[in-house]
Order: sequence, then structure tokens, then C-alpha cells
Amino acid sequence: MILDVLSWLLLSGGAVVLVLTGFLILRMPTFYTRLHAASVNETLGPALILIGLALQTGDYANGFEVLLKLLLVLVFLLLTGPVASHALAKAAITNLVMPGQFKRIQSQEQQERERKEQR
Amino acid sequence: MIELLEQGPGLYNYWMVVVLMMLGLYVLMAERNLVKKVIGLNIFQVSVIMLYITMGKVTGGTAPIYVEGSEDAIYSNPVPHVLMLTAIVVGVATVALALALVVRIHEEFGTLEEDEIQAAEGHG
Amino acid sequence: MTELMDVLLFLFLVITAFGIIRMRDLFAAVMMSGLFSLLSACLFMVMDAVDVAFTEAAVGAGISTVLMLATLAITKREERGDRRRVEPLPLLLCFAIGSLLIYGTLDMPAYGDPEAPVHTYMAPRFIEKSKAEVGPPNIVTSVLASYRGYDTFGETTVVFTALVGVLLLLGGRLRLRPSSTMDITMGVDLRAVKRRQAERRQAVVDPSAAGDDAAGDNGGAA
Amino acid sequence: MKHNRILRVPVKSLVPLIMMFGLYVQFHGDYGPGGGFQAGVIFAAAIVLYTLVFGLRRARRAISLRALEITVAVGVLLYGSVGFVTMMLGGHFLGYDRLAHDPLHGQHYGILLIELGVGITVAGVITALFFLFAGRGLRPATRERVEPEEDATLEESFEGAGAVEGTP
Amino acid sequence: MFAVAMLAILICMALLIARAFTGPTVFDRILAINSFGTKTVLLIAVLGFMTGRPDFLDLALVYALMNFIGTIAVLRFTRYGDLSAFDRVLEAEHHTDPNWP
Repeated sequence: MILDVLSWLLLSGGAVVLVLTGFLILRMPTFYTRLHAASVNETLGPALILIGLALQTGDYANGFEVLLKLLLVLVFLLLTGPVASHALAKAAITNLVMPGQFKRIQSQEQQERERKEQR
Repeated sequence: MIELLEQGPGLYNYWMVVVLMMLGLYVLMAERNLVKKVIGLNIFQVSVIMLYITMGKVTGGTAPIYVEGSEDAIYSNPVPHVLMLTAIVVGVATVALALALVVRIHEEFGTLEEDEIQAAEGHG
Repeated sequence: MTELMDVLLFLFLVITAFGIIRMRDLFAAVMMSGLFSLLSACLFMVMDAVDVAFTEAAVGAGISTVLMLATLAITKREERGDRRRVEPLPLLLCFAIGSLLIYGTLDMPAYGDPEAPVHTYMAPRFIEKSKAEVGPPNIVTSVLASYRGYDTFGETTVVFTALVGVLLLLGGRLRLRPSSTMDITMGVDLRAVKRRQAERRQAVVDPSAAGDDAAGDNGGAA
Repeated sequence: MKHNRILRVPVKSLVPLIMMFGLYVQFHGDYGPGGGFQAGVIFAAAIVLYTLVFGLRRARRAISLRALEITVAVGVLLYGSVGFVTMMLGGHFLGYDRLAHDPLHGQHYGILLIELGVGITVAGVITALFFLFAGRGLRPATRERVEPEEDATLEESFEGAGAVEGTP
Repeated sequence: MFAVAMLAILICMALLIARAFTGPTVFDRILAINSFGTKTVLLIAVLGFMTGRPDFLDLALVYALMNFIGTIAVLRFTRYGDLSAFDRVLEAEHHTDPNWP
């Protein structure tokens, strides 16, 4: 029972995190701020949801196996997500601009948008 | 919306499959860029696979792997799955070969646009 | 809920396909095709095709994308951007064929209908007997490997043949070309190296005949 | 500065784990989703990941294309020879019942063997495809061709350089 | 309660697809697609629990793995414009750095 409540809390918490960060990814003004939202979306959201699911495994016959696999997935996501985010940020810094120079990013976005409108 | 949820999607899947198929066909016919054509081929292929898998689904069924300890479980049809498994494998082989051809064509003509290649060959 | 997922995912899939078609940047199109493949794998999962979802995820999202990226790296990144108009004839043809096909689907059994003709022949037999006849709990594996073993043999051969084709097209003799070696040696011009070597060899050759033999042997052995 | 240390450390530890997972998929395919093809792709994916992070030359030093060609052929041959052996034992082509006294055991061995054949073939093919496509990139895509003969002499002279200099 | 999580995942997917299409720079697209891969992993996991057969988590692992490989490949491409020319960088490092393995 307690496990159920806890799992429900974790799942709904994960859902809220996912939706909020999803909106942030869509609405944030610059790339680096979006990256900030996305890394939360890639680590905290899955962690909450997967732990919430892991608390439910007691109901199943092969629960232990499922629990093990869930934890494996969680570890894998927590290992690769930040690495991918880091590589992305690094690639963006070398190819795009430094994070401080927001104006240049914005003007670049502006240019891209204008070019799109022209097409 | 509520009716849809009660009755299930009905023929919706087939229509979406047809739309996807036509998108793929349009790319194959109208696009001049060869890499884009390969992508269109991919879309077409996925639509065909989707058609088969849609047909294999049984309402209330589960994946065709025996559930331990239950005799009366309903399973989805495994035959389309097997056929499409083969199709995906052959599809990736096709894509790889097509991409190799694209690479060779680019090395030979320096372009990926079909009309330019035809012009370079002299009957464009 | 599963029906809603089905509807939404199909909608996403079609939107993604539209987006891919409209994209001029090939690199972006390839990335979006990776997304397309992930979405379709989700749909297979929803429609109970676990093995197909497995394969599509492994192939479409991973290997296909990587191969296409490698192709783009060798060729061009951008599509030629001068034509932006829609071609009328193919569009018309697509509409015609599409409406015919949709007319054809009106007679199809509804999604998930257990009485559909597909489910009345072959499949029940496989589902009932495969445990006793073949053994593995995964029916797909037993059909794939045992009942339809020829088919899988053909598939393996096709994959093998594709590799042979690609080897013929891209392989050649398997060593680095001079220009690429130049790339790797950080811009050291191999042709200059070669010229210098030839000069040096000439210098070795000229004073005595014995040096000639030694240099020739070494060159030949290498 | 070390190049991409953050990428390298996790990838180095991930690659063997991914290969092990590929083997799990290969031999667990009877009981759950998976099988030869998927396992081959996952196995190849591990090599692709290694190549992407550590470079093509290092990967090729570990696995040469020649070896891959042989591997692929061995996979197809394994599949075909299972069918041949069942014919030799008096059954149909790929009728695994004859492989053991108990038909069910025979089926089990047969499926295991041919899945192994498929897995070996696919792993080899995918890795070789990636090597071929990525290795092509080493040559800048220009229209001028390098003639094979000239190519050979260049390489010869480059390799023989040490020898020539070593002869006083 | 699984339905809530599933709905959230689907909404997040829609938002990410929107970002992947509007994304002004390439990196926005990569970011969106990478996050999308994680969402598919979650979708598989939650779907298994929703349909009462949570034993297909191997798939989730494969999705996560392939997503990671795809992201790394795309980043290689944006960084070096090539999947193999970065060998140069690695080789150079190899020559200058005595501690390199």
C-alpha cells in the first residue's frame, strides 16, 4: 500500500517534470537554456518514472528480473544522458558561439528564420 | 472522440498507412536528390511494414510469446511479424547498397541531383 | 489508452514524414528519419510486434542513420535549393493512387478484429502447435527459424550479397589511398616525400652498382 | 589537453557490456524478443560506437576487413551446412528433427545453430559496411582518380623509405 | 496511474517533435531527437506495465543504446563534418602525448 502510494507519487512527479521540461525545451529563448531544460528532461524525468515503475514490480511473478532490468535501463540512461548532453554542449560551443554571446545566437536564429521565410 | 475510444481506431490505421505510402511514393517520383530518394524509400518501406503489422494485431491479444502458466491467453498473429522481420533485414541491405551507389555516383559526377547527372551524361 | 496511443503515434509519424519531405537540409532530414524510425518502432511495440520493434529500433534508429550520415560525410550536405515548387504530375498521381487505395481499405476488417481472415489460417496452427513441435516459447523465433527456415536462409544470403555488392562498389583493394594518407599525416605531402626518396635512391644508385641491387631489393620486398 | 575524455571513459567501459548484451540477446532469443539478427546488429553497434569515439584506424587494427569477410562467409556457411547435415542424416533440408534422438532437442540445436549463423553474418556485414563507408571518407571526394599502379608505387616507396635510408 | 505517465510522455513527445522541426540550429534538433529517444525508452517501459507484461525491457535497453550511438554519430558529423576524418585529431594526439594508451 505504502509502496503503491509512493510509486504513484513518483510517477506523477515524473509526469509533471516531463511535461514542464518539454514546454521549456519548446519555449526557452536560446540554445543553451534549452539544453539546460533538456538535461533535466533526460535525467530526472526518467529516473522518477523508472523508480516509480520499479516499486510496482512486486505484483509480478518475474518481478525480480523486471526490477533488475529497470535498474539496468536507469543506470544506462544516467550514464549516457549527461555524456550526450556534454558532447552536445561542447560541439555547440566549438561550432556555434560561446554561451555568453546570446546576441549573436539570436541574430543567427533571426537570420535562419529570415532565410526560411524567403524560401 | 469517445466513440473512437470505445470502438477502437477502425480503419484509421490503414488510412494513415496509405498517406505514408503516398508520401514515400511522391518523394521517389518528384525529388531529384538521390539521398532524399533513399529516405523516401525508407518511408515507403516502413509504411508497408506498418500495414502488415496492423493486420496482425488482435484486440486484447498480447505479443506472440507464450505466457507462462496461462493456457487461454490470446496472442497476436505471429506470421506477419516473421515476414516483416525478414523485410526489415532485406530493407537495410537495400539501403546500404543504394547508399553505396550514391557514393559512387557522387565520385563520378560530383553531384547528387538527378537532372545534373543526366545532363552530364549527355541526354538531359 | 492503447488505442489513443495508436492514433497519436500514427499522427506523429505522418507529421514527421511530411517534415522530412519538406526539409532542404539533408543532414536534418537524416536526423529526422532517425526520429521517424524511433516512432515507428514505438508503434510496432503498441501493436504487439515485439520482435519487429526490436529490429526496427536496432536497424532504423542506429545503423541506417549512421550509414546515411557516413554517406553525407562523403558527399554533400545540402540539397540544391533552387526549386521550391511542387511537381504537379507526381502529386496528381499520388492523389489518384492514394484515393484508390483508401477506397480499397473500406472493405478491410477493422483494426484488431479477431475474426479477420488473416487470423483464421496458419496462425492458429502455429500458435497451438509450435510449443509441442518446435519448443521455444517465442513463437516468432520458432516460425522464423524452423517453419520458415528457407526464408531466413534467403534473408541471410541477401545480407551477404549486399555486403558483396558494397565491397565491389566501395572496397577495392583494402588500403589507404595516397591522398588519404596525406590527410592522416597532417598535410605532409607524400608526393614530395616520394620525389625525395626517388632522388635519394638515384643518389644511391649512381655511385656503385651494388647499392642499386640493395635499394631495388628493398623496394621490391616492400 | 586530452581529447574528449568525458566521452572516452564511459564508452570504453560500455563497449564490452554492449557486446555481452548482444550475446544475451543472441542466446535468449528463444525465450523473449531477440534472435540472431538483432544480436548481430547490437554486436556491430558496439564496434561502431568504439570506432566513432576512438577512430577508424584503431578499430581496423583490432578487426581487419579481411577477417570480417571471412566471418561473414563462415556465418552463411554455418547456416547452409546445418541444412546439409540434416539432409545427410536423412531428413529434409533444414529439418532439424534429425539432429538429435529427440525431435524437440534436435529442433533446439538446429535453431541455436542457425541463429548463431545469422548473428555472425549480420554482425560481420554491418561492421564491414560501416568500415567501408567511413573508410571511404578518408579520401577526399574529388573527381580526379588515383591510378592503382601509381598508388602501389607510392605506398611501396613510403614503406620502403626506412629501408632505403637504413642502407648506407 | 500508468495512464498519467503515458499521457505525459506523449505530450512531451509532441513538444519535442515541434522543437525538432522549428529548431533554428542543428544543435536544437539534435537535442530534441536525443530527448525523444529517452522518451521512447520510457514509453516502452510504461507500456509493458500498462499491458501487464513487463518482460520486454530488453527493448528499452536497445532503444537507449541506439539513441546514444545515433547522438554520438551526429555529433561526430557536426564536429568534424565526417565520421572518420577525426582520426587525424586522434593521431596527432597520439604523437604528441606520451601517456596516450
